[in-house]
Amino acid sequence: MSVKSYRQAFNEAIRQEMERDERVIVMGEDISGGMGAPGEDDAWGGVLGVTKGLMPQFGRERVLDTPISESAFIGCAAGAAATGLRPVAELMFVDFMGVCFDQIFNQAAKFRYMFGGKAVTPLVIRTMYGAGFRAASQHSQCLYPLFTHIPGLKVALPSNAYEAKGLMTQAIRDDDPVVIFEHKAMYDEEMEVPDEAYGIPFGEANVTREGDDVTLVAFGRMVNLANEAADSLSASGITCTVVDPRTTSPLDTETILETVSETGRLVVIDEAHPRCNMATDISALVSQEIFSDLKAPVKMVTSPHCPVPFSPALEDLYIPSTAKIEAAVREVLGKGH
Amino acid sequence: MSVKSYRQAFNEAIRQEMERDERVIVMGEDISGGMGAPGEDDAWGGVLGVTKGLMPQFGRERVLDTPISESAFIGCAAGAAATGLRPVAELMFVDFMGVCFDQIFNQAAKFRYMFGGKAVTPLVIRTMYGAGFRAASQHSQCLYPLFTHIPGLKVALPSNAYEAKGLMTQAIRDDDPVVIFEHKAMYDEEMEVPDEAYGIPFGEANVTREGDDVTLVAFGRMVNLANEAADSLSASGITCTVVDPRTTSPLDTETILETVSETGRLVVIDEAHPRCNMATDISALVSQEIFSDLKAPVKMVTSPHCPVPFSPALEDLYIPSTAKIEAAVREVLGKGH
Amino acid sequence: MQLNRDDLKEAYRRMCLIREFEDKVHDEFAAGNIPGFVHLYAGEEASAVGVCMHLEDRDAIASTHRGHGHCIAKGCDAEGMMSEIYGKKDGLCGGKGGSMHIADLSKGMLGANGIVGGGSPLICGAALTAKTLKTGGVAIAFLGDGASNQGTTLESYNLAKVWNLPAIFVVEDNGYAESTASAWSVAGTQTKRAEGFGMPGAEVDGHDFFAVWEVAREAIERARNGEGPSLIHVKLNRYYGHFEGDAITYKGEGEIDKIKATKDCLNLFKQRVIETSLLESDDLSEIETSVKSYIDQCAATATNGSTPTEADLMTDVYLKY
Amino acid sequence: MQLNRDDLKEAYRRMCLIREFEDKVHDEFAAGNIPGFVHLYAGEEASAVGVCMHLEDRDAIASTHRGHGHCIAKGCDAEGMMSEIYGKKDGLCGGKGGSMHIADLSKGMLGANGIVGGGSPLICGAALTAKTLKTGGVAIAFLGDGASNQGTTLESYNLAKVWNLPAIFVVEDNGYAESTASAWSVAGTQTKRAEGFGMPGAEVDGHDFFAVWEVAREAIERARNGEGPSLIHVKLNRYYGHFEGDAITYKGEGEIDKIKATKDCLNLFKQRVIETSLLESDDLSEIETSVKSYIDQCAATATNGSTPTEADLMTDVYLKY
Ligand SMILES: Cc1ncc(C[n+]2csc(CCOP(=O)(O)OP(=O)(O)O)c2C)c(N)n1
Ligand SMILES: Cc1ncc(C[n+]2csc(CCOP(=O)(O)OP(=O)(O)O)c2C)c(N)n1
Ligand SMILES: [Mg+2]
Ligand SMILES: [Mg+2]
Repeated sequence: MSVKSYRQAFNEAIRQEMERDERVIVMGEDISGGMGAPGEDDAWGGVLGVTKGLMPQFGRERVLDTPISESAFIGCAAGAAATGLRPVAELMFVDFMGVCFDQIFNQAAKFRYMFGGKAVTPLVIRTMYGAGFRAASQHSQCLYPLFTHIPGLKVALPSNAYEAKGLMTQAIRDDDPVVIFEHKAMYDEEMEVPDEAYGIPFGEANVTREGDDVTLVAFGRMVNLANEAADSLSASGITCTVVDPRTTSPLDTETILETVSETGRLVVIDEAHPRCNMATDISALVSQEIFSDLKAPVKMVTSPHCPVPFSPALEDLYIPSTAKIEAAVREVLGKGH
Repeated sequence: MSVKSYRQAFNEAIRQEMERDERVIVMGEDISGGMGAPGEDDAWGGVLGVTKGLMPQFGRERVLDTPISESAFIGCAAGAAATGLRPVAELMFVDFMGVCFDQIFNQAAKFRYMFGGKAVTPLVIRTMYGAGFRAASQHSQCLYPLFTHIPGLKVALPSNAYEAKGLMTQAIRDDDPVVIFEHKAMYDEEMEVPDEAYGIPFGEANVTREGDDVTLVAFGRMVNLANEAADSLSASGITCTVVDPRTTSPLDTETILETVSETGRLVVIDEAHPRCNMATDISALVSQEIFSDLKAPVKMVTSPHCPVPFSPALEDLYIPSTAKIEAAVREVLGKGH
Repeated sequence: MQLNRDDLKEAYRRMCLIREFEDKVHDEFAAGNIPGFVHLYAGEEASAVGVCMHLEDRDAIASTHRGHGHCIAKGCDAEGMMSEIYGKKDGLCGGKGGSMHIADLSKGMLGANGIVGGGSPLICGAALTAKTLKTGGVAIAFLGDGASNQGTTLESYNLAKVWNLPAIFVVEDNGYAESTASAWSVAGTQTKRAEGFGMPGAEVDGHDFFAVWEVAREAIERARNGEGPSLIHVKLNRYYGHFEGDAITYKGEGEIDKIKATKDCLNLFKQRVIETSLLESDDLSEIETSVKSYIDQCAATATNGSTPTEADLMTDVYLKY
Repeated sequence: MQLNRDDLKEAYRRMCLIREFEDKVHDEFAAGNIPGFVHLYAGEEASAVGVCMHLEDRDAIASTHRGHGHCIAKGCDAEGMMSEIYGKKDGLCGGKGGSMHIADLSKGMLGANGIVGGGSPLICGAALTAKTLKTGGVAIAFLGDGASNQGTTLESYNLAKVWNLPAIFVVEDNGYAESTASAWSVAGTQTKRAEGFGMPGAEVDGHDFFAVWEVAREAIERARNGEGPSLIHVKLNRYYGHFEGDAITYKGEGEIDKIKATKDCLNLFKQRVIETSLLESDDLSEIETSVKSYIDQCAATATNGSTPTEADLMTDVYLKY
């Protein structure tokens, strides 16, 4: 056990899996950095330093910088996965999915089904998502609902450093294609994380708080905000169950339904755009499956239906906040709260 | 008024708008066909013949065949739209979005917001979607939930020939980027359609049946199945309101909420994959906004969470059917139905 | 490296098998026995076989929407393929893939592909596996003239060269992408594009099995020796339309008949091996007869095969979910 | 066509404006006054200005994540740009776009672009508009060496040539894409790639305003005359890192200083016009002084500008919804 940042947790998970299994390779733009340049080797370790140190340890044969051509190298990773390697490819920002989505959703995700169960594609795609970085419309999106929509993909959203290490390890060990979303605003957040390798099973939610009044289901960085909101509400005597599903696909519907049945109230917090997102997905699940257990309407806290604005003043209004979560909780609890 | 197929309705809408406005141009792969070839001109008129006859009438300057390079030509259409033309570009099958989505969702959709309201991008993207053609996993998807998720895009799903002409006309006249989804299994379906040009406003749902017991909200080709199910249920004395939202973005939430409030019951029918789709979107909307008016759980009828299978035996099981819709209606009505 | 008698018989057998397979599928589609989008390869046999004769199971290929020929050339089971095209449970992909998605990874056949340009990135991956695991294998993307304009293809050229992968891009240029002539849609030339990315590029007559075989030999040798990727521009023709049902009005009058009469790759092969006494006429007719009856058997098996059922719908989405 | 005194002064003014603008943004970013990802153009001025001196408002350009220089060269308002970079309501994009998305369509500036390779398809569109509406305009995509490997770029070369569009692709090759050397990442050469797509391609020293200006003149003339697209490979260097905050450890020791000392494009311009008596030293220092004080004013305006408010969050998503 030692204090590690979210960044270090990812790094350590990849490093340990690379040590364990020679077939694990890593690739991406500037994933090591300084390729062909006269200066320092491993100059970047990824644009925000997540993969720093892997190239010096494992060499250029297993840590591959790429030209800027996401279709070619993400597709390459898919092809390599289908033929015996276990690639961990970085799509630097998930916003760049638009130039390479085909290789993810029509190729890697569908191999197994299209080929009648004969393909095994242990591909991991690491990608950064989320707002708060003043990075504007094309570098701040969430987009995990688009990946969750696609059968054949698994989607993980680690909400802190412990989750980061466990879910990354699991992703690399998993034999299906996994897309793992790293929130760019969390890389420096630290906590105690085990030093030894461990996987966190997919499809098993983490209940971070237990309470009586309302269930909060939140994703990725929003889990932290939900926890904060829950802590703050407890001062007013309102207790919340907070559920971090960890993976949106597979989804631990059981835990969600169970906890919502207990509290009878649900607030879903999703940083993604509001239409066809995880908030609607969870709301729909609950209102179809345990309608009669609900004591109040489901409430969704999401970003609004607009691109992510650049101006800090606007971006702060854009992102769901603990204040908005608290207000939503009070609303589902009805008058008097 | 004359009998027109769904195919002809699209063709006529484009033709009439091209006659009305010189800035309207059309582009896509084999959209006219026979480019550079020794045989017949206008050999195809699009892979399923929707744009046949436009090139002979308007010439090669306004009806442009393209190389197979969706990023280049869809992006080109976006750039042309932002600089004064009104392009109608064909993304042959929506399944191909993965090679060009960036130009749609990061470029065209975001110009206006990113540029502070100074861009006008009257782009129309026509695309084919849907199962039933035995075209397998990469030529049968729906994927409109992915487009609906994106702020800045409008999304239309015409459910018959009348809707096809009106929504296509509207799409071409609209000043925002519109993606219009044509169901490939409906091109030969015919009905009476006005000969003169008309637009159907976006965001105004069409209520195709009115009933007392349950509201069916359905999209695209599923509207037909919902209507059939409603007709068949009426024999058992069950009457349904059927709502065709016509556009998923903007969405006529008012009509949906009103009709569901009246019947107190909702079945949503969506051909898309089940996660983060329009069925979850509508379910969530209703359970958040008019929870107390609901007399029963919302029920979603969708495709299952798997790629579209090739085998006709499996594909028929895959697509939502009237039988499944009827079963869902009986379920939300509870015992005795 | 030389082709011995057995090799030549095997090459002819594979080419005949493709031709008969495609003719059969054409007839069966016309008779309404086969559903979906079906793209046939007849006429192009010398390309797939000329290349794949050099390959072993450790070598990989990726194909296109027009995959039957590549599958057969790479050793996929034709009976399983036919059943697949019929949508049957015994199909190579359990009926889930169909004509556009036939694959057999155990044979190094990474799949037909419904996405034009989809295969080249995957082939970079197979080449990377070969390089990383030092299998000595090579990986080959077949792609059409139309696909040569797709960004995924062009990016792959660069990646393959930058990483010095044992990858080969075989551009099968039949002159058309759907109804669009490659003379119009392809700016520049395929070989100059290869040069643009620092790769050797060669143009070859795809009707001539021996020419294809020789050019492929060089490229594959280069790749196996760690000398990186190459491009081969194969010029050829095809007998059926873009897909089954295509009226082919965009082609010139008599275009197909003329090719059939003068440049049919099976006939050219036959003439060559008989003229040079490499094989006898009897060898060839024996192959033709056995292939014909085998294909009849494939169609019978496919016709009589059982269809998948509801229990099959949701399997094979994930290994574990 | 020749550059007269006024043209030369205007060119120098624009180059100085870019340099001062970037230096100011660099300082302000370091001081913590500017948020986000900021990519500076200082050192590359001769490229943007050498090309854009030929352009009018009817002509369009598309830029990259590194857009300030192109914006200024194309005539965007520097004060509005600075306010935009500060996220202010008076910014050119109301504070919604920021550094990576500055645009002014009224000036034919189609936007900086956060997506590498995003601009080239758009430029095909602007060129198509010019061609269709017969405006006589041309459209120019600026792109980096890194972007030259992106499929969107390569597809655009082909589309522009096949449609014979008045489009020009200016590859600004500073030797690096982020930390990755173009000598490694770009297989082949830029000009051979142009040839591969049947386009004229020219290489030019991007430190030399006059060389860029001349090569651009030819390409633009060709495009205006309906003779189709071209590619220009501009070799140049840059003074700041990939983005602000980059420690630039991947560059060689003294690499930047050496360029600054020997090949700075402003110095080279100055030397040339003074040596050849095209302008006097006073003309130049007058420009320098006025630009400096103007940029100070831009920063002051930006600093004091008002921030957008909640009322602005949901506007400009659609014209009508
Ligand atoms: C990305 C993508 N765009 C378009 C299509 C539709 N399509 C299927 S085959 C084809 C033509 C391909 O031409 P070519 O590559 O020359 O192969 P050929 O059919 O001639 O063998 C097209 C446009 C597709 N399947 N995928
Ligand atoms: C599609 C996409 N991939 C990756 C990135 C991340 N990225 C931003 S700038 C850059 C390097 C671009 O290099 P180059 O084109 O040479 O331009 P330069 O920065 O040198 O001006 C990268 C990889 C991006 N923004 N978009
Ligand atoms: Mg072809
Ligand atoms: Mg660069």
